[in-house]
This record gives sequence, structure tokens and C-alpha cells, in this order.
Amino acid sequence: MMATGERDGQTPPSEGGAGASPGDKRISLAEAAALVQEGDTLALGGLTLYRRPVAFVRALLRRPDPPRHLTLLALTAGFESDLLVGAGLVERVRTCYFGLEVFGLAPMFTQAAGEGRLTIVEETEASIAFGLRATLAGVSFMPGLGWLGTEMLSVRPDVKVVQDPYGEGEYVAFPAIACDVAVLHALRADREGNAVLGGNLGIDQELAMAARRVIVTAEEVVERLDEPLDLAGLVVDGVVPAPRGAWPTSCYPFYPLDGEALLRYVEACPVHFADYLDAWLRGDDE
Amino acid sequence: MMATGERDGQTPPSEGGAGASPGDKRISLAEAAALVQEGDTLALGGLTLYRRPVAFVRALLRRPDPPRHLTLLALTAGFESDLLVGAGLVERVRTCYFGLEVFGLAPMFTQAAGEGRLTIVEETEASIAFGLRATLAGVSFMPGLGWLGTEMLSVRPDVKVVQDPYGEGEYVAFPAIACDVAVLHALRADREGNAVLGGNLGIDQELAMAARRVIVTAEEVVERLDEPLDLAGLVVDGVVPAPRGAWPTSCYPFYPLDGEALLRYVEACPVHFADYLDAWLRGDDE
Amino acid sequence: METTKFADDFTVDELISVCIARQIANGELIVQGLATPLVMAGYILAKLTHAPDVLFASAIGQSLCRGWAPPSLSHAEAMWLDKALITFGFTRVATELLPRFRPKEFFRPAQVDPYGNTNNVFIGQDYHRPRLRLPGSGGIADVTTYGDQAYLYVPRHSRIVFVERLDFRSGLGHHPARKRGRGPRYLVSDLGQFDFEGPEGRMRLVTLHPGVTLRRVQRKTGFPLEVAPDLHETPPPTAEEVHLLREVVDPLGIRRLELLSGQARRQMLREILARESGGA
Amino acid sequence: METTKFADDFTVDELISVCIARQIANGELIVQGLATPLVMAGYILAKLTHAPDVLFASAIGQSLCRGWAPPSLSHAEAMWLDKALITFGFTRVATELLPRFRPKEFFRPAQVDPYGNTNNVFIGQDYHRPRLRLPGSGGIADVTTYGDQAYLYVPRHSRIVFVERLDFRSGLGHHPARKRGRGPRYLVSDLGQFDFEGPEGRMRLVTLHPGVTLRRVQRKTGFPLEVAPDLHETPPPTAEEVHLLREVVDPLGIRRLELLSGQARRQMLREILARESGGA
Repeated sequence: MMATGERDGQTPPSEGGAGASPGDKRISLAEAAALVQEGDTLALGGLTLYRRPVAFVRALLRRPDPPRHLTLLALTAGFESDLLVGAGLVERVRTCYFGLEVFGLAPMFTQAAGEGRLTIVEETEASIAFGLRATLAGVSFMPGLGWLGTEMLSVRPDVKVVQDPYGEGEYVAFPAIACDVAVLHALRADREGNAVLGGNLGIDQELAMAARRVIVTAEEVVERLDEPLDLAGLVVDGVVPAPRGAWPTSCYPFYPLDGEALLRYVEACPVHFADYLDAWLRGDDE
Repeated sequence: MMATGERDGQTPPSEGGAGASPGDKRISLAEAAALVQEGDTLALGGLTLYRRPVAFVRALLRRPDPPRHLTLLALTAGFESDLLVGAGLVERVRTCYFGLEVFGLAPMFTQAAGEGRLTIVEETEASIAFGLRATLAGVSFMPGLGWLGTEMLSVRPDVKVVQDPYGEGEYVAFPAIACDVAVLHALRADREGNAVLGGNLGIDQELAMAARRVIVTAEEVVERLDEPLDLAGLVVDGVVPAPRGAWPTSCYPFYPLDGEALLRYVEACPVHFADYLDAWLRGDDE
Repeated sequence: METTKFADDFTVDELISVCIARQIANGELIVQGLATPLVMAGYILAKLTHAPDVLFASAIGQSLCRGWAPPSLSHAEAMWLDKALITFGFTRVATELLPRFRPKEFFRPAQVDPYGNTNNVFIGQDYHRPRLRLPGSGGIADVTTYGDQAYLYVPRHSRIVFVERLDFRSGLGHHPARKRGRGPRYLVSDLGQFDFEGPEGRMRLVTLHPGVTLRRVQRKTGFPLEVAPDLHETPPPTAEEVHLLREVVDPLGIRRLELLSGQARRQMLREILARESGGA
Repeated sequence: METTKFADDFTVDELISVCIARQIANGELIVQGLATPLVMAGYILAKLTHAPDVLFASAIGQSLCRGWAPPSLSHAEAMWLDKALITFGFTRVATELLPRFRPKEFFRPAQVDPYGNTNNVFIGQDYHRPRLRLPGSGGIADVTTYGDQAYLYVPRHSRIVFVERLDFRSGLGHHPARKRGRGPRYLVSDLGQFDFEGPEGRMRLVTLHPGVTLRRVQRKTGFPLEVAPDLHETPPPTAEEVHLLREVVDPLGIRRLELLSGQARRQMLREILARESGGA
């Protein structure tokens, strides 16, 4: 990435992508998947069933030695995250919604949570948004409205409440969220990592700035993008051409959500997850 | 503005613009100027010499009873703000830069400050940006890096330092910034107040959400804008057609900065400010 | 003045959407969460009838929209991206738009107690080994603590949803711990409409849907019901409302999914998907 | 290998811009504040010579740019808007970009002390009745407290600027109160180049511009100067650098304004404005 010297943050941005100097950051899906290490916090861009980096998840699961003990970070988690949970890569989940919307509960997440096999870092929209903003601002927290009066704090004993220094009340001090690798799926990218995400931004821009390493998978990778960008290549370490890389989630306006594929998944799981995964990794469902 | 019931914030958004329900919010410059009251915090959009609401300032100064004791809020303040200071409307200034860039110091601000006739609320980029974000988040402060080690806190005794609840250090608790009336100059607006500001956004979007009342002056007011917007009419109370309304500051790409006009100003002031102002209010310089 | 023509036949999903629509005032900013097609149908119906100037915001797209498009399973983004006036991203929505404007939003709780406190996190006695883990609270644990425009809907009224004690309080109702804002104002289920004007903000039955008895509502509610003194029948949908819902607002009937579960829901999903890919 | 051809004649504004350019490494993100045309000329020169992959950010436009345009008085936005890859707005710049990426930036202090602490707020003894109120600190009181990429330039070296004690410390240098980051790394004036490698971060003369004596620098500096052991002459601009500055980077010579004041500056402003409106 850029060469701006040392940084003193808790989670400094990455210090040099695959291609080092700005230039060609294109790598393969397998190379991208190899960047994730045991115990990393892995953030997945997009929203629930929309523009998720599914091709990347498949590459990660195809690794001979898939990294384990991951912390999965997403504003909302869906199909792609459920696969990672089902395959046993995920130890902790940080999200404010894990499910398949009208297609139902996320079966492997629901099962693993019910069996006590997951650590859930209970989040809300505000805790994720303020937490990422804290990371970007280089501070340990951001105060915000929310949570007080609910039982959220009882399941997040790590989260503190601070006194309002200018008044009588108190605020939740939403803690900074660190991220090792963020993976975002783009409509278009260029080889420097500049990218167009479309209008459904979610928290992708903040994830890209907060993460130590950033991978962009894209429907199309061109030489140079000159349209208005959603993401500057400055923060991107690897660019991966991945046509239909969000399938079966949607990549609006290029292709719709594949609801039939989601139904096949929810009907197979959790009972037949292993078979489903084998077939999916072979590409039978592509 | 919109009808979303009561609000409990310190600085609730405005409760109904000139036109009440969404619809035609067009008003005249004089009507817009009449919305500013004695003692208000008045925020001016744009940046230093770029896209400033100068036509509005002229209308304000043309009022038979110009409001006094204003707090002037701007990320950076330039020609338009210097006129307000020179004319004696301003009691307090909140900005991180008050000047005319390469055209020199702002003469009336410099003189008034030197004579101790202004209260300056010393600000920086961070204190304004975090202060507005605090207002939008409904909290009294946002913690941020900056200031510690400088003498800023010695001239801002109202600003507190908070302990890091998760570590050893401390942060400045940049206080929420309230605003009564924000005036922004747009390239285009529609009668509902939707507006296109161009790329040099400054803090205009945050001002529009933070202020109790929002006035948009625009080079052109159309029936309905359907291009991507920088500002949603939701927050706008009054829309004023004001062609060349930023002159002599620029309104890129419609017209450039009028440097000759700025030179005439700095050569007249501070000595001949009264004559300059009279002529300017008559429109001799238009 | 014309007399209102009520619909001869209507279904409960239509009635719920109509009840939602009637809670919307013209000019409001209204927010839609994930997977809430009954709400979307209600919002669009409001726009097409008495509230043409509402502005829509949604979790999907994080945009403001004046225009609309029929709900879709495969192209859920269409409305939110093609009709977007302005796009914010989720970070600005959560940290700026919601706390600043505190817009009206309809939430669907998995559990609700007599005071409108709600739970969307888990069912069971032990958070670490829940009987049923739910998707999570989204932004409900945020906005219900400071806003005053929380509205609730329950498509399948039962003692599983309406409980005396929540397993987890992720949405704040009329609760003594509240510091800001206020608890929910309204709840609609498939049996009736409720407010929270009972003692200390207790839920109170205000109208019974046509054909529903008070006894039935009480039997399906896990706590003693308060009843408004002027309990009456829910005004049925008008012929025009039913026509709009079926033919214009939501011709695929996506709103109906919220009344189904398991195999029945999957069956209907397949039918809708087939119609969408067949080029509706 | 070709030997470098130094310019036969060059002006001090050209030398300062060249010195600035030489502090830029390829691939960096470099930030320009308001009213700093010498810096802009240096940045663009770097891009055209040894640092083609720099990314520009600026107070005007708050965008990132890969491309560039010559500095302009009347159309200052042209570079920042027409060449913008992505636009952030000032709030995101101040609260996200600057603290997260801590990019390199050249600042022009009104006063600087031996340790690189700076003042852009006021001159005098009393903040409430200053002898001269200055425009303000912009973001200098923010980024100098946590960043480590502060660079300084002083177009008119004098005892008014280089003072033993500041009237107000709005920019943090090598100071014991520092908690994060580090003080400035470099300073260029019209007399020489300096680092801050003296005792406890004291400013240290490293090169003398051609024709400048150590005695003259000391006479114009309000505190005793540290001098690097290998004090040498500033390498002059190359013929190519001077050619680029004059003909390509800044043909209107806007950078020269920073060396002038009062009537002389206004005269030059008028000339440049006339050339711009005449259609350069």
C-alpha cells in the first residue's frame, strides 16, 4: 500500500500489498485466500444476501489448510458466513444480524450457537458503526446512544459506560473494532484496486480503511477506472477478477439473488451440510 | 421539515420550514435573511473562497434591522464572513481558519480581533468535524486525537479531556456544536430543497443535518432534481434562487473566483470599510 | 362525499399491511429493516393513498427514496438503488441519520412482553447455550433506547411471541431503565391492533380484526391483556386498498411470506421465484 | 549514465519547490493545505520527475487525485474536482483519513521555535488582544500531535518567524508534552534546509542554499542554530526541474506569491489574474 511511514495505531493499515508500490495488485483467488491466517479477524463486505464475497469464501474453504479460529466480522452475515461457520473455521462472530432474511435462519450458525460452539460478540448497527469510526479516528472508543436499558451490556462485559463529561447522563463507549483482512466484492475494479461498489455500500468503505489488509474481488478488473469511485486503491492490497463472484447472493445490477440456490442450501442444512459443502467446493452447484 | 414527532436532542432539527409539508420551499433572499435572529449561531457553507453564500450575506446586511450578537460558524471563513464582522453583526467566531488565502488576511476580522472586540472560539478541523458528528449522534462529545501538547486547551477552557476507558491515555472530548441556521450555496436545487453541491463539500452535509433551520441558495432552482444529490430536501427549510449567489467567491464549474473584486476589498479595508459596505449593499460592485 | 367502499374479501396479510399504512402520516421519513415485506407493502400503500410525500429509507441501499418499486426477492435492491435520491452508507445511517432524525420504523419482535420490550437475540435460559439462537438485534437495541417512533408488528400472534418475561431484552419498551425517548406506540398482529396506554405503558388491545374474539386474543397472549374501553373492530381494508395491494403494490404477494414458516414458506418462495424469473 | 545538468539560473521560489519535491517519495499520499502554492508546485514537480505514483489530497475538494492541473487563482478547484478519483468531504478527512493514514504534509508556520513547535494563531502577549491575529491553526493543532509526517517550509526566513519562544503553540514539535507521533522531520526556507536531529529534537541547519552564508542564516534566526557536521550546499535545481516548473507545472508563477507581501503581492496577483482571464 502507500508508504507513509510508521503508524502508532492499534491496528495499523497494511504495510505493502502483494504488489508493493502502486501498480498492479492483481492476484488470484487462491493467493487472496492465502492471506488469511489462523486466528485472524476476517471481515466480509456487502449486506446479508447482497454483493457478498462468496467466490473468496469458496477459495478460502478450498485451501488444503483452511485457517481456523477466525473472528468473522460483518455488519450482517448470511450464506457465505454460514458456510464458514459450518466448515468449522469460525470461533467468534461479530455481527448484528446473522440470517438469510425471508429464506430463514442461517442453519449452521443457529446450530453452532445452540450447541455453544461459537463465541458471539453481540453487536448492533451502532456498535459496529461507532467501533469502526473509532478505529479510523485512532481512538479506543466512540460514545453513542443505544443499548442503555437493554440487556446488551450483560452479554458484552468488555464494553464500558462513560459519564457524559458535559452533563449528567452516560453513554456506551463503543470500543474500536480491529480487523486483519477485509474482503469486498466490487462491480468493477482496476489493477490498482480502485473500485466501484454500487449504491448498497453497507460498511464497506469503513472496513476497507480499518483493515490491515484489503482484498477486492470484482466482476470485472480493468486497466484503469476513471469513473467516480467508491473505494480508493490506496487502501487495497490485492485485486481479484471474480466474475459472478457474489453468486448466489446478488450483484446488482449485474445479476439477481439466486433464491433457488439458497433454498437448496436451507433444505440441505444442517443435516446434510457436509455433503453440500463437498459438492459446493467441487463446483457442482456453479 | 419532516414530521417525525418530538425530539429530545439539545439541538433538535427544525420543526417546519416556510412551506411546512414537503412541497414548494422556495422563498426570497429577504425571507431567508429574515430567518436569522439576534444571537443565533449562523453557519455558512462552502470553503474560504469557494461556493460561499454571499448573496445571502448581502440580504442579511440589507435588512433594516440586521441581527446582532451572532455566532458565526464555518469550517473556514473568508470574504463573506469578514463583511459580517466588519458590519458589527458578529459577536463570536467559530472557525479553524479566517482569511483570504493568497489574497491576505481578512482585514475586518484581523482588526476586530486585535481590538478585542470578538470572542473567538478557537477551533481546528478535528474539533469542528467531531463536534458536528457529536451533534448528529445525539451525544455531547466525540473523542479524537489532536490538541494534546498544544496550547489549544488553554484558550478553550470549556473543552474537557477524558480518560481512555480502555487504556492509559487521554483524549480531547470535542464538544457537540449546535447551530441555529445553516446557509449553503448549491449549484442546483429543486423546490423541495434537494440539492447538488459539487465536489468541494467541506462540512456542508453535516451542517445541513446539524442545524435547526437550513437555507439553500442555488444558482438554479428547478422543479425536480433526479440526478444524484449531495443534500436531501428532507433537512431543508427554504430554497432561494440566487444566480451568481456565490460571487465574488467561485461557484465551480459555473464561474471562477473574482480575484479583482477581492483585491478591491483588501485595498479598501479596514480604513474604508464603511464606504465599501455602502457601495456593496447598493450593488455598485455587482 | 363518497362513502368508503370496504373490500368484500381480504386476507390477513392485506389487513396487516393496511393497518401499517394507516399509521403513516404524509411527509414522514419511514425506515424499513431487513426482511419485512409486510412493512414495505404498507409503506408503499400509504404512498399511493394518503401519504404521497413520504420518504423511504431502508437497510438495503441506505438511501432515501421518493419513488418506489414493487417488493422483489431476486431484485431487492432495485427500489433502493434505482430510486435513490441520495445514498448514505450504513455507518452514516447508524451514527447520524437515525440518532438525528429518529424516524418511524416498524419492527418485528420474536418475543414481546406486556410493556413492549422485545427480544430478537435468543430463546432459552442460557445465552451461551440458547434453545434457539435468533439472527440478532440489528439496530433495535440502538434506536428503541432513544427514539420515540418505534412501531411493532407480529404476523403470527401466539403465546410464543407474547410472553410475560422475555428471555433477553434487546429492544427497549416502556421500561423503568429508560433514559431517553419512549417505548413503542403501536402494535399490529394478525388478531388486532394495540397501543401501550395501559398502566405504566402496558400493551392494550384497541381493535379486534374482523371475526376475531377477545377471548381468542387473550388465549394466544402469554400475559393478561389490557383492553381499551372503546374496544372496536378494526376498520377493514377498502376495496381500493385491496386492489392496490394485489395489483400494484405487491403483485407477487411477497408480503404473505411473513405469515408462513417451514415447508409452506419454502413452497411459496419457489412459486414467487418462478414468477420473477419468468419475467413478471 | 548522464551527468545531471544543473540549472544556470533559478530563483529562490524554484529552489524551495525543488527542495519540497525532493522530500516526496514515489507512491506516497501527500496533502496540501490552503494557500500553499509553493507546496503544490513541489508536489506536481515530484510527480513529473521521480514520483509518478504519488496521490494528492487537498483541503480544497477533499478528494484523492492521481492526475493534476497547474495551480490557478481563479479556478483553484479545477485540479481537485476534475481529477478527483474519490471525494470524502472535510468531516471524513479530519476524522478518518488524516488520523488513519497520517499522510505527509507541508505546513507554513507564522512562528517556529527551535524544536519545531509552531504558531498560526496570534502574535503578541495577550490572546484576547493580540498584536496580530492570524487566520488560525486549520488542522495543524490536530495532525502534528499524532502524526509523524509533518514537514515545514518558511518562504521568508526572519527573526520574526524563527523565535526562541512562541507566542502560542498551535503546532506540536519535538516537545516533552508529546504523547503520540513525532515532531517535524524537515524544514526548508529561502536560506537553507534543516532537520530536527539536534539535541532533544532541535532544529539543525543541514544545507545552505547557493550563495547563502551560515552567518546570514544565524543573523536571521532568533535562536542559536545547531549546525550539522557535514553542512553543505543545497544541490541546485536541475535544468529540467527549472524548465518543468516554469513551463509545465506552474507557468503562471503562482508559487512566487508566497515570497511577496503587501503591495508587491497584490501587484503580482493582478498580473496573474489578468493572464488567467486573458485565457492562458
